[in-house]
Amino acid sequence: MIDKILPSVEAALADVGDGSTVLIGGFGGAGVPEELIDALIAQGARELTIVNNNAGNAEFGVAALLKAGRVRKIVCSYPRTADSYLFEALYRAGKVELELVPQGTLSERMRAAGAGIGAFYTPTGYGTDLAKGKETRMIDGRGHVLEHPIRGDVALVKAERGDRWGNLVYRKSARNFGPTMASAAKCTIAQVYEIVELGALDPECIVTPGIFVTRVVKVPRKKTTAVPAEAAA
Amino acid sequence: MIDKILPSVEAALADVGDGSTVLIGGFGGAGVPEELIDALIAQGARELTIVNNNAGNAEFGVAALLKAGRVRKIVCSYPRTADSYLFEALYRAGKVELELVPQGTLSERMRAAGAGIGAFYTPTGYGTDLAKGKETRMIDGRGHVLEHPIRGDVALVKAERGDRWGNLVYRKSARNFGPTMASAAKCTIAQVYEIVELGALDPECIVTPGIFVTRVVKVPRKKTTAVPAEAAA
Amino acid sequence: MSYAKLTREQIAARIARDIPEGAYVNLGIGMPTLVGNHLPKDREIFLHSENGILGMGPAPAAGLEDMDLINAGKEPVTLLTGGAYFHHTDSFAMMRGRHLDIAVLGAFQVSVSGDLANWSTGGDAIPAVGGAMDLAVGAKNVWVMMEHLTKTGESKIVERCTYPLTGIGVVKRIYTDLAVIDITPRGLVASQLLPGLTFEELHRLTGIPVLPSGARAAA
Amino acid sequence: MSYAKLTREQIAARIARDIPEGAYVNLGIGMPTLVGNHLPKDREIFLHSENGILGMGPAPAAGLEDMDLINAGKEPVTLLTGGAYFHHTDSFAMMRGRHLDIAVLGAFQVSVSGDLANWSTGGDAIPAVGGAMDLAVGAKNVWVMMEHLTKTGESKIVERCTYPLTGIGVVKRIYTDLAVIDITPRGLVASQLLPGLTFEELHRLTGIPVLPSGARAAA
Repeated sequence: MIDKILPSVEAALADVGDGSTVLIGGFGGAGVPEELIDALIAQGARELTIVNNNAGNAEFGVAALLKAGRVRKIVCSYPRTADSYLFEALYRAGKVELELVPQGTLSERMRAAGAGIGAFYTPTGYGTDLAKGKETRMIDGRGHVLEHPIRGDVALVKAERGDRWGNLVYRKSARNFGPTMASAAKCTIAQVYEIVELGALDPECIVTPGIFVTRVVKVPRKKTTAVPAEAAA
Repeated sequence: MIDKILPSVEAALADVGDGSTVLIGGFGGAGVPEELIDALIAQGARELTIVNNNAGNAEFGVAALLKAGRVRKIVCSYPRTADSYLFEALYRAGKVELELVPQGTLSERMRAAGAGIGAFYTPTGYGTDLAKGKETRMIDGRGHVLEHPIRGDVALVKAERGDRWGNLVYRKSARNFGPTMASAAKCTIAQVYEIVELGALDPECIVTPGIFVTRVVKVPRKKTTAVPAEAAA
Repeated sequence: MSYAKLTREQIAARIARDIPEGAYVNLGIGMPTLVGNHLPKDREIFLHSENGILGMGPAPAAGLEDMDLINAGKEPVTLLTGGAYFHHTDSFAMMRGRHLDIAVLGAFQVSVSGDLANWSTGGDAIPAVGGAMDLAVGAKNVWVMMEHLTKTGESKIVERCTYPLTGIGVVKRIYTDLAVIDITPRGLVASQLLPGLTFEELHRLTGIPVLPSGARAAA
Repeated sequence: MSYAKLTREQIAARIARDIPEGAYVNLGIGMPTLVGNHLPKDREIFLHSENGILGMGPAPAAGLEDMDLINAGKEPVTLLTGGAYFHHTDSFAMMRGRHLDIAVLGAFQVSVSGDLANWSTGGDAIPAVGGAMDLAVGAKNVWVMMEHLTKTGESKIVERCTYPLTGIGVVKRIYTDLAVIDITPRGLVASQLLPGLTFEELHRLTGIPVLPSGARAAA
């Protein structure tokens, strides 16, 4: 019998190695796998490359990883928020590297990793500073930039419900990067609020089929923390 | 008030022009928009390029379009089935052009059209006859073929249920090419068995959001015709 | 002659009036999100949010916020009856794939040829782009909403952007606190000037020739 | 010495025995679909079908066929409890993206270096490829199921494929009616030879050196 459910976030993250690339879901306060991030901090892996839409707010989540000195590089679209002071200080001190990627390209590069696409041409960013040094090509009279996959060693995603085969469904806009990141990593770990019996998820409505999920761990439900509206983008 | 529902398949197809590229959903007997195809034949548009997984079985569907002499070119992955004699005769007589595309590349090229990707590198087909004349590139030591989008002027898809905003859900493996084709055409026409009130489709489970759908038309429910098992692939 | 500049809400109301029924629209983040408050109640307009929402509704009543349902600016929103959720990659496919009719974006500068600079003022600030570049190249019509002049009185409509670009030749129309300006092959074309504001004055403030709407190009 | 070649069902049973619990597997079309009938009941194995099914179950009872639920060969199937549906592009993303552990495919020819020819015999036939090329490059392990010899007695395992290729260097293992043959850097390695079939005879029939499993390469 296949059972991907692990008893704790600690058990789920036990084998994350130094130097790993970790894809972390979430956009604003929605879909952030907070318990998995906390467990990653406790677990101790160092020299991580973190792929996330942002670079951490205040002192929790990705910011706490930064504060703990575990992050070598951040790949994200929007590192500057009202309370991204931890990232800003480390970046200015040259202690963390930044790869800035347009948000859609960030998501599409992970999708390419999951879908076995070697590289793709996108019009996004053509002629801008973010395309500097990248190969370009005119296609149908329009400038395009060549972009390559972003693969994760580990993906940490937050879903609403999961089953022992790893099937997942999400809740509202908390879905965001989860399904794509799940497809793009060697080891995908999902935290869920509910573990349900096989068959309880409608096969027409499963968003992430279990093939993309390595481990599922249940965390206690809590009210999602609001991020200040000024922490925009 | 936005109402994408049209009263008949005839009304839905009235403006299909000669020389159009028409994406037609379906795989085997599942997801074939039979009523829309029949209406396209009645409508009379000529010199069509048809994009479909197959090239028609027996004398219905795409085969009937072929028989009526409306097809200039077929783009598909599997034109040879047990009863694809109409296509075979026309192809051998030089009366219809064939572009053979690996099935995943066929789907991905339409996805690229819908997603605004200018071109992509895929390992599929590298080193084979189907990559002849195509640009190739080694990426991470692996051969890749450069593939370009397939855009439709019109897409004909079969869904199970739809609403007046064009939101669609499908049934089981009848989903197949529908969602991708819907995203890849200028005008997407969906036939459904049921039209439901706005809000009746669960927003977590809508497969094709209305933004990809131009027109919805209800057709009478009928038992899906079985295709002989020998008509494989 | 004197004139009162439009408030942000007034600019937003102008933009809202110009959005036709059935349009698929993204309102970016910041100032353009005000447009949502002014959409005519008798038109069905589909708001898209980059984080996976189509058919986004207004802010919820106080106490009914759901932090799993937020907009691109991370503020709580609602879903209209008939709306749908999807994942980020599908959401940006909608954007990049030219399925949105209109994107309304803020800007630091817009050039006469429609170049957009709205993501970085260069210099020492931490760079951050979000979905700006995807919207800039993706929407069928990119409209900019901004004040006409900087705080120090310089025109934000320029011959050539000096700030880092977001996209090249992408902007079709600019709504400012002074006028509505279309970017056309024959140059800037202005309409809806504030009462009391002359074309001459608008030209002077902009520093670039501005044609009246409906005027013909010189032979 | 005499030996009875394995039937197709016997080959299928061998393959089924080698599929570990938890594997994600695609059985292609035609002969390899027989493997599905032999999967051990005490192992959970996930069958994928290119047309958007994961967790595919066996054929339905007569009279319960649902033509909206078919496999890649267009035959009616069922869905296991816990299975899922998705669209074609997502399905082929699973294939191309190396998420399948095993694909079992038929073949006209396989070369010593793992080249696969299974989609066209060339000549005058209408060409048709389906999902063969996607599976060939996508699955982590491509296993071929075929008769060892053609009807005219020629080996289908060859130095170089003469039929059009499906993929280059993709096949890891071949299950034939005579033996199981692994494609390794040191050449073909055979095991599970039919009782009564010697390595010498297998070598003679194949026309290419075949090493016994566990044998060492010459210095």
